[in-house]
Amino acid sequence: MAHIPDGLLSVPVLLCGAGVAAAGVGLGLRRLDDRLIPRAGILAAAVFVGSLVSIPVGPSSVHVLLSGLMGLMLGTATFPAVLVILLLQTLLFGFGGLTTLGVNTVNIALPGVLFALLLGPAIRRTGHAATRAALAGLVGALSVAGTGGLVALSLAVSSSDYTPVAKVLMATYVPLMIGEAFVTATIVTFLARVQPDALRPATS
Amino acid sequence: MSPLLELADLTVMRGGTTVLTGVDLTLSRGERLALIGPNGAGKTTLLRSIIGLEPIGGGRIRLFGEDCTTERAFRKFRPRIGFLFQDSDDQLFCPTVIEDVAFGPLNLGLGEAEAHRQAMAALEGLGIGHLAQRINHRLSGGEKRLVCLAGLLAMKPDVLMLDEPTNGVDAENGRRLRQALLDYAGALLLVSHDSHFVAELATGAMVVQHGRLIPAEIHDHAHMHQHRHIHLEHD
Amino acid sequence: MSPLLELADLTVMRGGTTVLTGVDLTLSRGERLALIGPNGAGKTTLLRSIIGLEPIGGGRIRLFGEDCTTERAFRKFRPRIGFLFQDSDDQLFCPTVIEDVAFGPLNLGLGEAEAHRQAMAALEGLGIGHLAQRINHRLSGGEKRLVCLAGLLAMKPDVLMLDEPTNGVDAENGRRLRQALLDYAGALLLVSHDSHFVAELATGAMVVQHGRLIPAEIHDHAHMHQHRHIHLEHD
Amino acid sequence: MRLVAALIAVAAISLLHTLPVAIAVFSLTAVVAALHRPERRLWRRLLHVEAFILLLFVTLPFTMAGPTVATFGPLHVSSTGLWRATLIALKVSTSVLILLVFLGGMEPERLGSTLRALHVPERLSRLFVMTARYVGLIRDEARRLTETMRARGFRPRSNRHTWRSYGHLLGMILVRALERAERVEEAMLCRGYAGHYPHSPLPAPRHRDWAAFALVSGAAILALMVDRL
Ligand SMILES: Nc1ncnc2c1ncn2[C@@H]1O[C@H](COP(=O)(O)OP(=O)(O)OP(=O)(O)O)[C@@H](O)[C@H]1O
Ligand SMILES: Nc1ncnc2c1ncn2[C@@H]1O[C@H](COP(=O)(O)OP(=O)(O)OP(=O)(O)O)[C@@H](O)[C@H]1O
Ligand SMILES: [Mg+2]
Ligand SMILES: [Mg+2]
Repeated sequence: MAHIPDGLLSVPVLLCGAGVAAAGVGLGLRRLDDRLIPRAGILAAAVFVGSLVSIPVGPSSVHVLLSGLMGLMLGTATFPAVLVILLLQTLLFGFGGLTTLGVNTVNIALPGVLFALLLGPAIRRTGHAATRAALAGLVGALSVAGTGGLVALSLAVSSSDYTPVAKVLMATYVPLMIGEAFVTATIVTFLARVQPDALRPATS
Repeated sequence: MSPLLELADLTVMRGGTTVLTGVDLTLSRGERLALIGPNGAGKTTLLRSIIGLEPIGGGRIRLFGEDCTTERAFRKFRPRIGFLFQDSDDQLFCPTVIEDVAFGPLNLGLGEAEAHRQAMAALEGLGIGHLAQRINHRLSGGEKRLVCLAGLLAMKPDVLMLDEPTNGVDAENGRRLRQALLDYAGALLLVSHDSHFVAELATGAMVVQHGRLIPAEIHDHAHMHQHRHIHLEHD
Repeated sequence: MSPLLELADLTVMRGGTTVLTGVDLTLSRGERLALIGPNGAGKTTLLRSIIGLEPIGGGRIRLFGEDCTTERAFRKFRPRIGFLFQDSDDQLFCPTVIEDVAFGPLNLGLGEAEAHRQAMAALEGLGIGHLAQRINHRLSGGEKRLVCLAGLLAMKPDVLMLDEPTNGVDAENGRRLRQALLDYAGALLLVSHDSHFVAELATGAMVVQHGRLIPAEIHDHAHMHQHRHIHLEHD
Repeated sequence: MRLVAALIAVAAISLLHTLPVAIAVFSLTAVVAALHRPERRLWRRLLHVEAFILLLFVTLPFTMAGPTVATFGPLHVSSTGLWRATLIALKVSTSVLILLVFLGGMEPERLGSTLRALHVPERLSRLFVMTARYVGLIRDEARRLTETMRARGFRPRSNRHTWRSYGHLLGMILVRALERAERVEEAMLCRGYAGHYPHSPLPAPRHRDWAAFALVSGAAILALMVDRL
């Protein structure tokens, strides 16, 4: 439920989201030179597909967001990549919305980019598999938590009536965090074994 | 003994359109049946529908003497049918060869150790025990093909369905593949564009064309042949 | 006239290790040279190194009579060398067929209309004009192969380098492919495991094996052949 | 074209404040949707979005201050809350329906030139085209990978073997995507790509498209005006 549909948020929040998203996308695009576009595009496609796989956690199942992983692999190019993914999801499935595109982009991309910036260097440097997995799991969990927080914030700022909803929403993010942490950890471990270069951001 | 596989008046669908109609087919232990026909005729789609991966539009599928209509019914029999996908990369998803080959036995409920033993046995049976620790996606095309097949054989299936097993495989690996299939005791359903491979291996053939499955015959005959051969200069 | 392609004492690398050493090879207009050899021998790697996609470990590459050592030098000649990748899906990166085939001519600086005309001509030359508006990833394997080739031919290259062009292609499409290549006037460098395709097409052959490139000869001879044929029952 | 019309309509709807107008707009859209593509899939997607709204319905009426219409023990259902929840539900559903009707039938593969026509930055539209091109392909690959898992007796449960297998699956999807990215870039280089993308022109909108565009945007703006009166 990271995608806020059209019709919920207030105009200032929408505009603010769009503004921040435009800044992020602009930053990402500036550092994404022409030769890196295929890589970013195909990775975005892969993440899009990955997020469609539903994974059982306890009695329910979750879809992973992979925003932390994108932050690790794409750096700031995560912003345009997330924007493109969201637009495709809207076109293909009617998830999310058009007016909320900006807000949703920020909510999903920003935490991923930030936590990857913070913990990425340590993940790349460590030679110890368990440490790497733990850190990667942390990036995944924190990114999802960040997204949950931002979604709740966007709702609460839009209208104080939404505040209780936002609180309930935060609770639903707990299983998501667990799933995301575990999956991000395994994927990073997999990449470190099979293709360590993949963990370096595409922006040069 | 009833046939392992029986299709009656099957209508095969792909992406919402009808690809084949009126398909009748039986396969019994020891048979090696080839399916041939042009690109896009529906060979792959037919194999996929047999194990319930494509919805069917009508007719009957019997596996091991039981009618299969629900996902649950197919699920029961899938581990007994080894299906080689047209593209090896669709089939290898674990990081290393041995993990991938052991995946099936683990799903059958075997313990780690026993699953690995069985996986090694399958690899060695195909003469590729030395690949066990390699990383899947850095294998060459032919090696990938053999690893996929080992993954199937490790589950000791009663039926093998192979979709273009010789694609990108060199002459030597092709020979090894053929020998492994000749040694295989179950029933074999084979899709291939390699007419020589088919001719040497198959006990029978069917042609998939214009939305139909047509029985074909394999004849032996000797004749004069204008032939070009490639020789190493230093042979 | 100097050869279009000339390799002298080349050392070919892949992923940091040496794959081939002492490679000598020349290719002139009108020649159709086949590279054969086992899986993993280094055929694909050799083709890639010729147009500067893999770093080389030593030796010389001359394209169109000019020594190439820098990315800039290779870049100048790449549009004149059509390279068919082993996997079609790596090569069809535009959404629709016509966009993909027109991509090369557009890069050559042709106008929109002229590029499209040239693309359509290439498609029709291979008998697949009807595919122009189709979406690439929904084509069948054989169709993809032909579309890739059309994308190369639309650039009117002086040299074609084809990596396993017949993979997954049926007999009929294979014939069309062969005819297109026989009609092609430039020089052809062909990698294939399909010995019959090679025998019918190539004017010369080299074997890649044990890290070396060894010249081979193609002989014509007639002989008695025990043959098995597949017949439709209702023929 | 359709994209812009949908955006205008959706933006107008998210500004609506009064219930009657929202009801009218929703009914109109629902009728159009039903006429347009009476597919089960469409309604299923709508249901998916309703989960969000359900959450609102469960909480809003109880937490908003206002005249009480019903009492469950300590909880009071306020009419303002109920009112708000209904309004939001209608707005959200209408937007989703509009998106599905307008954009549902679009093939993203064919959308690149539209984006360029809208003056989306060059690099962004290229990124979109690239992603759209490979989503279909990678989705098929991923589907076949999960099918092999099933064909080899895999059954998802909540255990380590399952999670590790899914981790491998997702990792493999990514690794293959990366490798593909590398070779695609090479393939582009081989065909004279020098960092500048050649374009094909957008087919000019037909009269019908213009008419539909005017109709939809007009209706949306009209609804907004009635709403504010
Ligand atoms: N993903 C898809 N969606 C819709 N139609 C498809 C899809 N894949 C294949 N088809 C169509 O289904 C038909 C049968 O395809 P199928 O892959 O079974 O052919 P095939 O006989 O295996 O061909 P090949 O020899 O090229 O492998 C073809 O007409 C093809 O265009
Ligand atoms: N991505 C890679 N990283 C490192 N080594 C690789 C990679 N891909 C291939 N190799 C190795 O390089 C060598 C040559 O591979 P290459 O693909 O050139 O073989 P090939 O002759 O084309 O084989 P095939 O007939 O299977 O296509 C092989 O030993 C292979 O294991
Ligand atoms: Mg097939
Ligand atoms: Mg090769």
